[in-house]
Amino acid sequence: MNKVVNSAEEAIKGIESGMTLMLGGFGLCGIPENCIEALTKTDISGLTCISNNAGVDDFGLGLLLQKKQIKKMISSYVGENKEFERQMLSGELDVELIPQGTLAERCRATGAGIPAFFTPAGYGTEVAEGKETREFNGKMYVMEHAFDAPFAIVKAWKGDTEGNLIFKATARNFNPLMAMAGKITIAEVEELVPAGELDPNAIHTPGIFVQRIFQGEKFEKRIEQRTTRQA
Amino acid sequence: MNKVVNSAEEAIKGIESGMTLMLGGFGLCGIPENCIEALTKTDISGLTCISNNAGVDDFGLGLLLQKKQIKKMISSYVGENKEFERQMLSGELDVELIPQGTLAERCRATGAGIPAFFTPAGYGTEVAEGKETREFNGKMYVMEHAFDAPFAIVKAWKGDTEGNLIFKATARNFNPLMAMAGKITIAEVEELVPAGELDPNAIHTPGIFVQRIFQGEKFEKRIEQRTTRQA
Amino acid sequence: MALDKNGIAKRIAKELKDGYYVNLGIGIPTLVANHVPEGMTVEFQSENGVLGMGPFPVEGEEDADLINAGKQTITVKDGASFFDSAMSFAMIRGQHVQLTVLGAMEVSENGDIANWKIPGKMVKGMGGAMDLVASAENIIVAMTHTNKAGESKLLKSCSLPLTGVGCVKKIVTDLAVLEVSPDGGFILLEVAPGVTVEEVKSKTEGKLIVPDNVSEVAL
Amino acid sequence: MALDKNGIAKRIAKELKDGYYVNLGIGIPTLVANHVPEGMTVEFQSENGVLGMGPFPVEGEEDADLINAGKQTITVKDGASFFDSAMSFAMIRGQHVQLTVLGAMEVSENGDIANWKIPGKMVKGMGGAMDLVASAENIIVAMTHTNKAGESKLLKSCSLPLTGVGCVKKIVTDLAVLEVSPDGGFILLEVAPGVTVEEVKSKTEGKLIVPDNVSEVAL
Repeated sequence: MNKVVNSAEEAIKGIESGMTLMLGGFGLCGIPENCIEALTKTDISGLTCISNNAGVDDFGLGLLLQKKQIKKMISSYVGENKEFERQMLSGELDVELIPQGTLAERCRATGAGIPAFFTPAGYGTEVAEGKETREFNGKMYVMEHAFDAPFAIVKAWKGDTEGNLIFKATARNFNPLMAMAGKITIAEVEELVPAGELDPNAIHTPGIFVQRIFQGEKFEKRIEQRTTRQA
Repeated sequence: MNKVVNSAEEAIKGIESGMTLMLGGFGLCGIPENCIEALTKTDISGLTCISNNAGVDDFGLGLLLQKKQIKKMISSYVGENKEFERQMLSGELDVELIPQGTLAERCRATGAGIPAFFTPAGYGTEVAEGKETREFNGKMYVMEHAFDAPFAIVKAWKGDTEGNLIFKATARNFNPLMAMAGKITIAEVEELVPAGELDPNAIHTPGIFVQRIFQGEKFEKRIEQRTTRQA
Repeated sequence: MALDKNGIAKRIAKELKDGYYVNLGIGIPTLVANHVPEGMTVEFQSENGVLGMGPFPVEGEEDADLINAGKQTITVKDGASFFDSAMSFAMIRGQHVQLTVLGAMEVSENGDIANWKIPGKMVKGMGGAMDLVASAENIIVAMTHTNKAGESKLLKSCSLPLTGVGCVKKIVTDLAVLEVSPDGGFILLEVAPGVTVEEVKSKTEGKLIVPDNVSEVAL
Repeated sequence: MALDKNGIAKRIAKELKDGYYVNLGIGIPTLVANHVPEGMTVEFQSENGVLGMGPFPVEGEEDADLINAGKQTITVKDGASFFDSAMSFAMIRGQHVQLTVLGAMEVSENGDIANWKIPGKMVKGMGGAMDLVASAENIIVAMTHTNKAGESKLLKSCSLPLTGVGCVKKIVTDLAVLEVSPDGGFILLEVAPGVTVEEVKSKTEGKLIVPDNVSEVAL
């Protein structure tokens, strides 16, 4: 059983117009750059993307928005993105906003075989409209469901040929959760090593969750808000 | 803020008769030996212990059973333990059996502020009796709740003065979940190091979940089923 | 000649597919690991938190911190990983583990399974069995066809407290290989060498469906 | 003289306690980190997955893989840890983070908060705000007392879509420090230097409860 594919192009095989994709990353941190670029080179469209953010105009998911390949975004914060704003206001793009913790927990639940759970987030707000609410120990909670995503695309720092992944610093974010959730999970990594080189005790995502893996050709790793102090 | 305590005796301060404790470990693997021993030296009794197993006659929770300090066990498998069996059959000891995955998820839910979730485990069996059941996508699920435990006691391989923990191999098991769940979490570690010595990327339990930490005096780490092959 | 424990394990091993992640229960199921076909890669998961189990350690190399769910000392292969119990059962409930093999005391013709409790006897607990049977898409039961008293373990309905409902897909016994029909009933697929369809019929209390051709178990 | 942004942050810093784990929202709340009292250890959590944040990096040491929830480059202190988003919100929902400081557009006299959406304007999303306000036991709002049009932001009931209900415990504005009464109403605790109770009253639309002695904010 070989999980290693040769390129981003090969990794995204099977993704079709109209599908729902999960994409890891927080802002531009830890996003699967190579697979996103490969998707822009296809004529796949009508995608529903579950991703905490929507990239910026000329990077990340912004690139797919530019090419009008996305019909719906499911995110917690869509940030600064002119083309996104234009498409949303014109009604070309559908947007579903979800509290960030609920988004994370729903991704985990999807991968963990938990169809629904209760969270306090959004109770009493429009996020809870139409949803079941319930009191536990004197506090009100909203019932939230798992997602259903045929593909998840994640980005890791190191990976091995068994699909085991290690993320770096805050580039971890949603990646391990989405890796659990995809029926087919694609991992692009900065460094791909043979099985046995990674410490089994330090694996963030066990290989069982990853179906395809490759070393990305290049990683720009753009910084969104470069903030420094005086030395 | 100093989380470091000097001994198991100091670590278990505040634990009182009648309380509910969570104790990490699977079989005799990864159990908080030092705190268990310290508890045997107190006259604390009537404890409810949430622990996947119940130790053996002369080690682990078996030691507390010998001293009749436990009134109820909440476990998934109670194994081979004569004194346990005697107390249970005589009605001295109350036992609640929970599917192992449900036990793990309930521990996590406790720490994660999730009051309830749905799992397929136990549907149609006596485990689901009296519980809410529901269909999601054509499959039946049982609603399970979070626990409420004032104290959790876990055992880790390495820990630092901030309470960050790293577990070794399968001695991880329930420990990180129970660490999340305790209102006060006590961690006994094989090696206690200053903050900064552990790789922030390799922490299994972030220090926020640990209120008290100490280096255990000794770890016997008994093997329950020594199984070998011919060299 | 009825299959012995190793024969049952060997027959179940033929159900493995390259790349499968598999959870093996205690007892006969554990033996399946010894019969993985040449050239096939199968990863074994143990619900206490390990993926990529290798053989038992040689004497002197046992590690108290490295055990399987049967509490036996183990080793791991290259590419293994360790994780906590919630992650482990996420793999199981989320159907990332593709095959579960476990023993049973009783199986009913609609796929119910009982393997954790005998009323009146000391109950040790269900461990991870209820999670495994409620979650796996593909469950194979490995057991003897009859109990020590000679009574059938393949029943119309289970007499013992259930572990899970309608979940067993296939059963490999010392006498036969059977599939649970979606409409109820045990479909006889194969008989052990020297075992007759009549013998299986006589030892199966539940509805037995005998197709036109029933082949012999080939190991 | 009304408090400036740093004054508000400095006043909020007085609410910190040794050993607290704190989540600071974007804007004024971020400044609180600059005013941790001497000798006190406070750990800052950012919901994108880091505990133990340090100061911003010096130029040339920015790491694209190391940011806070505001997407700013950061550093970490000794004893820091990284984790995924589910773990991060487990800390928040599970009330392990002891204090949350965030901005608001409106707060109502029963502790409702609105800070994520203005109908008719581009909506960027709630990010982690709904999880934070629904979870934290201890929420302090840092904001100006009135909006740019001079209208009160402390209302009988919020006019904007809510972020959370009945969750705000304390409010520190440029003019005053107020507590939300469990029975409803803003209890005036302190006024900024040179600010009169009358001014606060005139700029508070919601019910203002003025105790006998209202002290002056001391920084």
